[in-house]
Amino acid sequence: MQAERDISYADVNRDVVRSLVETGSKYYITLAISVSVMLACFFAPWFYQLQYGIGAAGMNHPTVWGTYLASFIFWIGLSHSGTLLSCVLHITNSSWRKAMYRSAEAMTLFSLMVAVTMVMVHLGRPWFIHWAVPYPNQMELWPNFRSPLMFDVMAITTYLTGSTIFIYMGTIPDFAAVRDRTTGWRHHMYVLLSLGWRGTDTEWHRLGWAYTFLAVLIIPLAVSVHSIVSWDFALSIVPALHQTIFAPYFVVGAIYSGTAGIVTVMFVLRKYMNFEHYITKLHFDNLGKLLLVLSLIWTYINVLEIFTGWYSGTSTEYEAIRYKLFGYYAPLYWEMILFCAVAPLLMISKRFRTSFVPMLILSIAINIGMYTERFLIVATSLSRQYLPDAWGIYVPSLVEISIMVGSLAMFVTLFLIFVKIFPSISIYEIKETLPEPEPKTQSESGAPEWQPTL
Amino acid sequence: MSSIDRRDFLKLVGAGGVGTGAGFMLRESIKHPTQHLIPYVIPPEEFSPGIATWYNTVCSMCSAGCGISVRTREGRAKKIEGNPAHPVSQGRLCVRGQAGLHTLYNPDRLTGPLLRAGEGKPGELIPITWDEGISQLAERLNVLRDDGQGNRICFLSKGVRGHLAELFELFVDQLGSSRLLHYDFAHPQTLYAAIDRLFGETHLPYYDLKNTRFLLSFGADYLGSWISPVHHGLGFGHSRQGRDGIRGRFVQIEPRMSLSGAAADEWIAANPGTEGILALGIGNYIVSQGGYQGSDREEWAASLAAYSVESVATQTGVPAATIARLAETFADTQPSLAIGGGAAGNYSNGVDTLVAVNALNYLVGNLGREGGLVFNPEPVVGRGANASQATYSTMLDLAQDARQGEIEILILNQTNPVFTLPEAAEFREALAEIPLIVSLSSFMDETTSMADLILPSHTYLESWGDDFPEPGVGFSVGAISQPVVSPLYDTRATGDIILGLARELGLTDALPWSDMEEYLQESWQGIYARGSTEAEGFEAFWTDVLKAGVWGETTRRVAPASVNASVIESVGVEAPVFSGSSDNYPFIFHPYLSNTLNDGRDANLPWMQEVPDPLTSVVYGSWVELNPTTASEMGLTEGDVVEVESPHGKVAAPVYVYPAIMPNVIAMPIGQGHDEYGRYANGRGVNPIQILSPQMESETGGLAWASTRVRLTPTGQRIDLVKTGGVSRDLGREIIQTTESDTDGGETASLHSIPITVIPT
Amino acid sequence: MATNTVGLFDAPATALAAAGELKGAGFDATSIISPIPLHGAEKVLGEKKSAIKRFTFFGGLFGMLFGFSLAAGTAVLYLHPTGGRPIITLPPFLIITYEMTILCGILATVIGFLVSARFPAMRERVYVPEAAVDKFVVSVLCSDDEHDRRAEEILRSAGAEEIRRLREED
Amino acid sequence: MSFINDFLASWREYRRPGYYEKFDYAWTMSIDLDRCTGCEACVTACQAENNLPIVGEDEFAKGREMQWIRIERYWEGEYPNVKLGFIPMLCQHCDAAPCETVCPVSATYHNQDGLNAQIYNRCIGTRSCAVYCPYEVRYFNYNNHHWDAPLDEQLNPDVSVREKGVMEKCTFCIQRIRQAKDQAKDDGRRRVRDGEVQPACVQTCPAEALVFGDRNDAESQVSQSMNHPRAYHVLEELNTDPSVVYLKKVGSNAG
Repeated sequence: MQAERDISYADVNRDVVRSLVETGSKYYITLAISVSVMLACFFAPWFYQLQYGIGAAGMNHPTVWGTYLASFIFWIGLSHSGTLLSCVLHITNSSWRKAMYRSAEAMTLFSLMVAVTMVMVHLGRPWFIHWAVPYPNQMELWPNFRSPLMFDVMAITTYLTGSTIFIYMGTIPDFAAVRDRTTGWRHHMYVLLSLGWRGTDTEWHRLGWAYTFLAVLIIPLAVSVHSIVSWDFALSIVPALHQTIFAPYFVVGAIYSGTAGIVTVMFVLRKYMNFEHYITKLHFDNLGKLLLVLSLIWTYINVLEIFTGWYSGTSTEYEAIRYKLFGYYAPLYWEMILFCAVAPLLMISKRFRTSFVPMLILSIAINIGMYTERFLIVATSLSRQYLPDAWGIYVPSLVEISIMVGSLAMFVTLFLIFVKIFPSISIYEIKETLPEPEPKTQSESGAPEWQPTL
Repeated sequence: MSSIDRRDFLKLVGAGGVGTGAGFMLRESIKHPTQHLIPYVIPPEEFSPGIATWYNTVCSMCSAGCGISVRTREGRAKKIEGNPAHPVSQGRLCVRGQAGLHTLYNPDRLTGPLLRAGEGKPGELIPITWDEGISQLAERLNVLRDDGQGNRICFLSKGVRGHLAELFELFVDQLGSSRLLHYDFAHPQTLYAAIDRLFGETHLPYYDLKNTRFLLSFGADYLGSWISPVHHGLGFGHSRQGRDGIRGRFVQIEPRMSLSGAAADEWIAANPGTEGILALGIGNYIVSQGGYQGSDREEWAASLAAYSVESVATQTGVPAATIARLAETFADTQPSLAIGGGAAGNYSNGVDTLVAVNALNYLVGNLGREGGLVFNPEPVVGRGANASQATYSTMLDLAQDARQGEIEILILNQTNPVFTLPEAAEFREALAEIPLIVSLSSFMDETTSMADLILPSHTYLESWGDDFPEPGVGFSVGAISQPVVSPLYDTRATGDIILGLARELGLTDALPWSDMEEYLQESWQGIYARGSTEAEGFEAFWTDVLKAGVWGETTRRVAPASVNASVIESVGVEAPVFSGSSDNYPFIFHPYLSNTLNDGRDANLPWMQEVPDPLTSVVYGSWVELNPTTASEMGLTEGDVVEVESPHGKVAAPVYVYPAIMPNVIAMPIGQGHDEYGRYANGRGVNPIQILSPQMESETGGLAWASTRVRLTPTGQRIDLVKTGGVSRDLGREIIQTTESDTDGGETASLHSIPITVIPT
Repeated sequence: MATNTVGLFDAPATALAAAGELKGAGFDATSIISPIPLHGAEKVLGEKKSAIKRFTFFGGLFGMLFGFSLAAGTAVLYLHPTGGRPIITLPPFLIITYEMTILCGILATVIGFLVSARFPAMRERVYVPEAAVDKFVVSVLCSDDEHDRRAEEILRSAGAEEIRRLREED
Repeated sequence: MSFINDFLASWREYRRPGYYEKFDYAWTMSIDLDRCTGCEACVTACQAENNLPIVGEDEFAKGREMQWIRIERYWEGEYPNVKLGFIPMLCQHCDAAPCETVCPVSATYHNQDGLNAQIYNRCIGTRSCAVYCPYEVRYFNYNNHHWDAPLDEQLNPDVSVREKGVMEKCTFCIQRIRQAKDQAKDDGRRRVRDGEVQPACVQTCPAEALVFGDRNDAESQVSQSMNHPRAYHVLEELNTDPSVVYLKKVGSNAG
């Protein structure tokens, strides 16, 4: 459909396997850089922080949450369009999803993993994190299921499990396809991963059903996950956090930043994995439309937030909004508005939506804006609570900024490893979008150019 | 058995596959920090581990003389609380009293005698033994004493009372010296002088805040630093809300709102130095219109004629209507009370001011009655706290004598004049001329750092002593200070050092006691002999006093009811004289005693550094308080560093915009600015005493520390003040709610008070 | 000993046609191996019923009960009153219930998938690697050589470009 | 059907909001703002009693002071008609405490004394309780604290020293409450007498602005305070149902 006419089924297999097997020095250099950045900027400062205490970060008495939590929400948010979008598009049978959903789902997975790491970084005593897991023990420890943070634990566990299963299940036929074309350790790995997939009609039938059920289960799950993350804030009584709109606000924001994230990832895959034939202007156009709608909804909710703050007539809400708009962090707020509400309006133009580099820049800008949004939610609200005499200001420390950068490197590292293990675009679903092969005469059919290794 | 124990196992795990992160986590999750909580290997008999022992003793953190109970566990002092039986503190304690433990356990304490080695002053201090120290000093003292040059010895102590003061007097007398001086920056000598002039009393009266209904305070920060804050706090609380249907009202008159000003119902800013004039204006109103019926009405009318309400209003800047209202309330609300102190007593006209203030008590008949001014009985021991107190001029004389080589040995006891005297006194330079300076301080401080011989004293929690609070509580009170822990270091009680010297000098006839405890026991025989106890025999009495922590006689003195006609005639307050011209130095400088650091002596206590200033919430530093109008005129905001320059020096500190200070006054807290006072005090803030002009109070010769003029120069630098407070305005949130009346509880309904129904979950 | 006769086709249409013919000829154990799911397969090879939905449903149901008892039951066991809320606090516990429903639903779906599709395969089964690329393979289980021959015939006539005989492990 | 009856009975029991009626004590503090002088004695008393660390100037500047009770100050009006009000702010031991519900590991909960208890050992340092607390009276150990020897000799052996990563807050001096209850038991009494137990801040307050006691005892001083016409709760609109009751200042604060 969107692929060029001259792509054959075999081309798809070849291209995808090539993307897994053929690894250039550029890849290794990138991997080396991202691993070093991850070690130097994430793990080193984190170990320092474990030794010193959370004091290594810039948090203080009124603002006990900082960039770690903002990063956590950001990564959770980024995870929201992968699997969710994939599921929605699967159920609605949108075929343009097929070229991009695998990497989008991977994005979900890895951003969830990074988000979980951010929780570890955020905790005062991460070595006791298992206490938040309900397992029977002699210490009479039991988690508190009334806590929104426990909802988080449950929801994120479920989401991580669900997303992992979902991406894995959709990849089983592809593992099988790759299995046949690889040798050595890769082959053994794919033999295990493909579970012995053959592609019989029964297997396809079962896979189809299971996949659809999963999609149906994961959509409400994904919506609940970010709603629950928003309740970490909204269930508190902190002015400007205690708002009913927070759950939809977070969900929309999550999908928004996630979709922008997909645009970024698509660009990179297209450019550096040579998937130009599969990831096309159509994807950017469609994602652009989606982004535009999301940005409008997001802007609407932001305007509502200001309106309710002003209309509430209470000193606390009013002050919280005033501080956000004109206080210490105001430059960040207006940066966010510029990146997330104003700049996306460019996507009204189709020409803009179908140009790759501008879309890349915009998608990165949107995610910077969305990170800022999360930071502002934490910083402005916590530093301006009920008792003015306890107000304070929070400025992230070097450790925090470094860990923020390092978490990005961690995500990139995970993604780099992913593209060499997972077929980063779906082989069989791409094939589905291709025209069905016509029957040929027997004489034209040649011997396969490669030997099966089974 | 396997030779791998748990530790090895963990090492293996850590080193092995788990990796650094997990190994770290494991280490953190299993480690058990241990604290050495039980210092005794073999505990003394009276301790049972886990059971607290309480000792009653006396607080020495300021001169109020509160009784305290110290909780000890396993031989270590853990907590100080007020002694409920002691009439001064009645079980309560102030912020500084709580911090006494940090004096005891201060890491910067001197741990043993030190002698400056080598010739010349900047020699190194080397540890010596007590015997060496005592004998060397005794030798030097003996030479002068034998030569009849005893007067070349000066003994300079902080203000002490009770038998230790007696001991000092005996000792110095035996040395043949007349130079026994007590020096405290904040000693209220002008109040002593005023009370003396007005009532002929050499001791301070007791101001009965507890039962008063209307208090007019002229500059006395009675809740923060003035005389006996804990006792005043008790009185304040009781007067406000301790009686059915009666609520005391408090009015504070001062140029810069102090802690007491904030707690008061009304804060009135009168021009600095005109507090006494204002008092006389009120007096004038009472005499002329307030129905004063005393037999000496004519004399008073004559004396106060010059202080008509209108002219006073012009001079003080307080509206005439306010003066009239204050006068009427003061006269009509009985019992009422007028007190004066703080800056009001430390302008050039300090004594006159305080005479004027205290005269108000006479005019409305407050003398000698509940809720008024009660005269204290004669001190039980000695001549009272004011007897040996050095004024500023005395200290100047001492410095002069030192410069002329008339002082050969200076013995310092826990006082730090180098810090608490203005630079203009050039005291440091004078000290440099003294051949032998001996310090009995427990801590290194600016003055002790100049000493040649340091014989460190115990802190008050390790030594025997006694105290007779002055002013008392209207009757005689005394308490014995007993050691609550065994000494931490190789130090000795001040009294024991003196007795040791006396022994060494062969003065056993006059000072025959072997140690302070014995001396006290013998001295308290006299108190026992006063008969105000039911105890059978002295031993029982002694034990009782130690157990109760207090001894007292509840009989009150009958007060003199009249004021001499000549005194009435002398009542009058001159306009204050300020040092520096108002053109060059547009601001009046108002240093004030910090609630936490006192005159700077508590700056080495970490708790005191870290407890926020009550009014500004600033910690760990100095600041300059400016009126918001002044600040905005000068383009200054909080944190801008300004140079405060007087004719006698300058200091630089950040600005704090303070809403309750007169526009032409700038204020700075005293206490910071140490450079030789241990790790917690050194290098923090500045010492505003340094830049004070050597202006003296005209009658006593005390330092008129509130009469310096300064100018401000912005330096362009900025410092973020370290403080707890964010925005100290409640923005309509009704955090502190008020009610107009004590009884009806009615308040205006507000948005915030609308109850919200809780939805059951 | 049973063998499988497999025919490789270029196009799904011909493969489906071949399967249809085989089915018509009485070969019940016929299956199609294809690189993409073939939507016409069910029409040819008969409706398939899958137990997965039951797994999902009962998994979800179990998750719901488990989730609620996990939250509410343990709250009663560990009596920690917090925030003035009742010991059994419905709104938060329903969230836990919701999450557990989905989690168990997902896990049950996976189990259902593995069971019904007989994964992971523990022995070698009929497989044609080309089917993962672009070949559409019709496989038929033949009990003896006679059946083999007939199947081969049908496949060839339907246009199979290659015929293989494969043996499946028992 | 007794099984169903039992179930319903316990269901009703466990669905009852509050659940606190069965508790023996409901410790309460009343703070008379008309008496409070803002002298900060309570702050230091608390530090001495509860092993609160000295964080040092740098940490303090970062806003990491550890003071379980603090004095807040609110100015009203402008010079010369300016007034300053002090309000001691400490853990309000709310019956409907937002901090309690949010802790994922039950490190903070309502104990049998009606106190908002913090179990240090159990805390994993999510700091969410501090976010949820509208009074901002929860203090986090951003690092391990150090006492210069021999200042550590002062540490109260009845109170633990908290390590990094742990949230802490006012306990109403639970160690003293426990001791008083033990004493009452030893004396054969069922209940602690009013005034028998005083947290360090209450004990030291020179103006006697702070009063502590059991509001289940109708005769106690705090019960009287709670029924006083001047009684109010700070941030009452949040319905946190605090156990600290403030008595209004008398007279217009705007002077």
